[in-house]
Amino acid sequence: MDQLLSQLVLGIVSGALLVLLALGLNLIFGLLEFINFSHGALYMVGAYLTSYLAAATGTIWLALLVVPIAMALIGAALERTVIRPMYGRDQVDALLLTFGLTYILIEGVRYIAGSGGRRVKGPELLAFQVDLGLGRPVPAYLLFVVVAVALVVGGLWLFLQKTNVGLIVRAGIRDHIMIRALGVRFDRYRTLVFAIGIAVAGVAGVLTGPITGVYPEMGADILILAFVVVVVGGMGSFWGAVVAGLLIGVLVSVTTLYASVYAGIVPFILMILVMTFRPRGLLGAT
Amino acid sequence: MRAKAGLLAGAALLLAACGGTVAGGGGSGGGGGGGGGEGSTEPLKVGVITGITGAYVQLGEEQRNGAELAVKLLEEKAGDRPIELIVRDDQLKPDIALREAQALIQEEQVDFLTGCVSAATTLAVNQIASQAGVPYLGTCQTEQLNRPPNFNAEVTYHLAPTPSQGINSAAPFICENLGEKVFLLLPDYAFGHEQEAAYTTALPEQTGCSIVGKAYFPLGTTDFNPFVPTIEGSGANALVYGGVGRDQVSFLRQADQFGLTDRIPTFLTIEDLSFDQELGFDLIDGTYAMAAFWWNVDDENVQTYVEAYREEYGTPPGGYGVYLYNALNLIATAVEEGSDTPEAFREFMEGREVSLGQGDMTIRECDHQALAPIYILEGLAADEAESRGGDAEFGLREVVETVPGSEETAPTCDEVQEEFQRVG
Amino acid sequence: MTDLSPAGAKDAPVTDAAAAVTLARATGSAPARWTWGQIGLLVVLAVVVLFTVPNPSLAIGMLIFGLWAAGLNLLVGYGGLVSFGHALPFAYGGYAAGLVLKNVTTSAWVALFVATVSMALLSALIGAVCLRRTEVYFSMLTLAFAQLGFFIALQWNDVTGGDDGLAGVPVSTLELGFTTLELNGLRDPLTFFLVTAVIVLLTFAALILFTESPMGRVLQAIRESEERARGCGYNTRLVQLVTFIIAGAVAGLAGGLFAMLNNFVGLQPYWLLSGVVLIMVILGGRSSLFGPFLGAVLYLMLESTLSRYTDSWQFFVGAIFVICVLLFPQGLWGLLTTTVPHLLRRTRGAR
Amino acid sequence: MSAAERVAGADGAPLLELDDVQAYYGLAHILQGITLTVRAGELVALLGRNGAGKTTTVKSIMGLVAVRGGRIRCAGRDVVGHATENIAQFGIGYVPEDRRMFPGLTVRENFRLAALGSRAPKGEQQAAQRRALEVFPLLEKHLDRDASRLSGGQQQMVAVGRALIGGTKLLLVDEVTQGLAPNIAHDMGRTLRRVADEGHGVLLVEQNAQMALEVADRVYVVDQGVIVHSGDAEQLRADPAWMAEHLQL
Repeated sequence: MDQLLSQLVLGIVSGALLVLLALGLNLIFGLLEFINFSHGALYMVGAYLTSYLAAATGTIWLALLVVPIAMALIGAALERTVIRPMYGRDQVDALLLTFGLTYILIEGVRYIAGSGGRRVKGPELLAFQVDLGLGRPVPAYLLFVVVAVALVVGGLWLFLQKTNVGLIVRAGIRDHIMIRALGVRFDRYRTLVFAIGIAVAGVAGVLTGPITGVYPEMGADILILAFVVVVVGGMGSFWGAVVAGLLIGVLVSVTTLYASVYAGIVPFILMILVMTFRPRGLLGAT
Repeated sequence: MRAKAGLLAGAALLLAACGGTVAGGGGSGGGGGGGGGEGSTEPLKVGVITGITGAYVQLGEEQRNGAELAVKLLEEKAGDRPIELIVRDDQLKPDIALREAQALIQEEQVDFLTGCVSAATTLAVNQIASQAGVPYLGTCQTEQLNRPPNFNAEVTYHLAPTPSQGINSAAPFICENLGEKVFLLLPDYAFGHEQEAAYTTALPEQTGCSIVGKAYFPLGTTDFNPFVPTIEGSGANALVYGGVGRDQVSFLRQADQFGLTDRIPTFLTIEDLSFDQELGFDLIDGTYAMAAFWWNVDDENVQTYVEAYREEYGTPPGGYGVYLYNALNLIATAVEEGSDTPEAFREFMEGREVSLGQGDMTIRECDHQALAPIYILEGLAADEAESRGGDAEFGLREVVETVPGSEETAPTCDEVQEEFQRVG
Repeated sequence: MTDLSPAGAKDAPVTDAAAAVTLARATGSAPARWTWGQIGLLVVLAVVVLFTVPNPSLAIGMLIFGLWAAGLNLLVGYGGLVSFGHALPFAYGGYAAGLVLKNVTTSAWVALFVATVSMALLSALIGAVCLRRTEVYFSMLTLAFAQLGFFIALQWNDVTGGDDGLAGVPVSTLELGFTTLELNGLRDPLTFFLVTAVIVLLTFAALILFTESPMGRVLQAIRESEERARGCGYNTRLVQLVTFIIAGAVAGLAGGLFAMLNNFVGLQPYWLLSGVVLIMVILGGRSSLFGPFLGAVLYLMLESTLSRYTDSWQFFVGAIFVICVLLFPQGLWGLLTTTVPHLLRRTRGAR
Repeated sequence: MSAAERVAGADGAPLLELDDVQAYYGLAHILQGITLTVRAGELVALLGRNGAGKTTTVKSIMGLVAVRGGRIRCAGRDVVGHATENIAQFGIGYVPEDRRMFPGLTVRENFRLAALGSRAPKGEQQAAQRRALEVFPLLEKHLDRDASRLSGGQQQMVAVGRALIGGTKLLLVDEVTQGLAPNIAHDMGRTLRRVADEGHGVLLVEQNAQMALEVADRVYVVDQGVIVHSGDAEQLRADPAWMAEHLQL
């Protein structure tokens, strides 16, 4: 029982990082209407920026502030240059484009930083363990990750719910033609949303560094999982992505305990089941 | 529009420039090996296929370095024949490895093939080599290459140790020095399954030693946190970790956050300097590993290689380049001695005892397996590195035990024969 | 998500599916007269590949990958169904053919027949599940099945060889009545190439026949507007399922050929492989069946050529993708169909 | 300044002029020459069979369909080639045929969006929202409900109210009575009449010819993408033979 509980906690940690990636993907898909295959690579770029900043300053605190901003700028620049021409074209074109971007980013980073990974030291402040009463202590940094993700998720939600920009974004996800017909200059919100999505991926990159280190291919596997989270939670559903991310994190974690071999395939089986019985996802709008 | 037309024409030209051989009959499969006989000055072509992109890039790059270094030290000559090295990227994908092996044989007419960092690609290359009759010197740790149905005595050689060879050498150390209740955490692919088979045989053979639990992690796992409770809950007092590369870095980092490696001594089936460097002293400190090569080993021939490598590339070599260094040296020596046909090369190799980059090594006759020493390494803290005879930057580990390569640690030739007969 | 900008269902006076196809053609796809000409183009391409590509197995691979991609384009370009899991039928075909050759008979006919037909049956099952959803959901379901297939291939060691791959597939033989050919891609690449070319051409012709058949036309109408096609009384789900089966069978056939070429079936991440074949389709152009062949040839050439000169070859591949998609929205095929007629006109004008 | 003066163009020129507009879907030539005008304070009905080109006409004004020939002028400005959002800011309010309510957004949020789209200063935004509520006082008590879950009639009110917010001079109303009970449809018709009387120009696309004729000043009939008839609504109401011929009543 102890073991199951610790496994749940650890599942939430892995799930939390998935949630960040899935939320960005989801927002971008909602407003820009294509699947951003370069999301994982941009997350990797964020993690690399972190590794350099952390090496220079000795801590990731500054990176937590700077990297999301830098990533937002990179995102905005990409949207303005190469992604904008994809609007109104087949989704498949955007797929090829973002696939190409992924190659460029991964190889570019590899060229600059080398093939080997880089270390990111976790903050000294959190280099201790917390006893949650589960029998085994949990590293404080992992709990910090959960809290940080919760803050980002909460902040994003408030932004979407309470601000004018958030209102426009929510409406644009539902119907971007009507929102134009109301006179809203939709293009600039697309730029903004892409920037926000990439910034959130950047946050995930910052937080991941001290857990796994950073390396050029780090975005590839987690990206596929993040897609699964988006679909299982429901395309366009904010809380769907959150719930599905945590669910998949926990599910993988618990499967690891009982049948580790199946841990990799469980998310996909879950997705097939959800698609069969709840086609719009767990919390997707009908 | 003109630009588009130009592009089209350019593409056509590019195609034409390549010069085809399907129709031209250039592909005289099996053409390799023939060379020119004694006294020939035709270039000796050696094809290296390794993963220069993909998950184990560092290992692939190191292999290329090892091969290039060997050629340089040989002054690009094997006897009178200039050595021409042709390196190809297999992306760690077997079908690419196949294609590149075919290309090397058909287009480049190579005399020898070598290189590999993953078992799947080595088998693919071996198959092409086998069909074409070109000698292939495998350089990655797998049990499969020189076993049926893959082993072809005419062409197949294995210069890296098999996992069971290393594990048999390390088992006594694990049980005596680390703990008697062992947990196995292994990758869920062939390399991991081979390790499991070897550990489940070798560990219980030690008195008092047992395996109290095992878990497999899927390919590409970077989140090891969920495994920690399982390991701790098993009551193990020693942990064997079988992953390599990226997995290993992630695992040790996360295990360290939990303090797992402090509480349970951890033994790594495979280490490599490139990953060690990324881990750094603090994560390596207190872990153990085994290796077929360690740069700090006190052996004249090893140090010749290490010094040349450091001079050329600025860092000491990791564990994977040495196989290529050895392979090129063996090939060059054989050719120099006139053993440049596959048959003569086989005769040259079987039972050969040499001392190269790994120190003393024997290529035994029955399965063409190289038998070289296995080292047990202890991870050091930064302040220990120099004081224990290492190097402030690269002295991440120290040899605490050397198990010489011998017939006993690998499956014996009798066992191998049995297996060959069983399969037919 | 809500896209009402194309043909609003109410106002467009389009009354039947065939008209929708004419409409689709007009919106930037290939002119009709290229339809059968594509076979001629494929013959030309095969000859060019035969005489120019230096590596025989690469040349043969181009034909095989081209066929695989052309089959996928039936789904993507003609049906508007973007599969993220098309590596599955290819790999399955490889395993099926490999196992037959290894354990049953070395007859290429039998191996390819088993690979194609059993994959068609399997596709019927997978398609029945995946096609219950559309758009991204369809894509993700195909991805899930591919991952499932990968998992099974990895775990079912005894049969598939796990991640070591299925090794030791014997050289196959092709009985032709008057003679029996040995299909050894390494020793006799020319025979293998010619046999592959014939099989690929025949299959390609069959694919064109399908796209020109009433069912193929309905398929394209469904892409334009499923609602309208259904309104016209077509069983849209059935048409899509048949297409899914055909695409699967073609991939199975290609996979079988690939296994025969390599005498080996390797395991590699399916989602990556699925991405590669999808890229071949997009690069080549979705509006024809020949386009994907161009895409396959270009992709494989880039991969094998660039990787010899630089370790960062994937960087340049990525850059080429980005440039292609920005400059040539219709893919290489679009480039061809706009450039060639233009050039012809100009030469004629010059005279 | 009267309400009518406030919205109308200063020189009394037509608010909306379509001159020989041609539009296509792919190859299908949907609009083959539409010519019509709408003045301030005028309610003009565009009638026609299903598939005649009514909705396409409205969409081409809004820039949602590519116009390949002819001219569209709004308050003296050429709108062809402008992006939809710019056209909206010229003072055109658009009520699309299926209401398009943004699922999950409240009535208040729908109004707020419209105000944001107009880019008016904050104070004026508030006033504009109040005016929408003056037109449809019923919506007051539904302000915080999900607009997409209101009844059809209420959704239409939101759609029209939303289109009126933010300096709107011209209202394009597409199939507003579709799916509504007859009495609610007539209420909506009367409301639109009132909106026109206040000085807005209204272009009403309708299948419900009876309702349209009751409230409209003038009528255009479109068939196969061409205006086949136009005339004064009052005269046509008195001409049952015409109604039978053109509207299949």
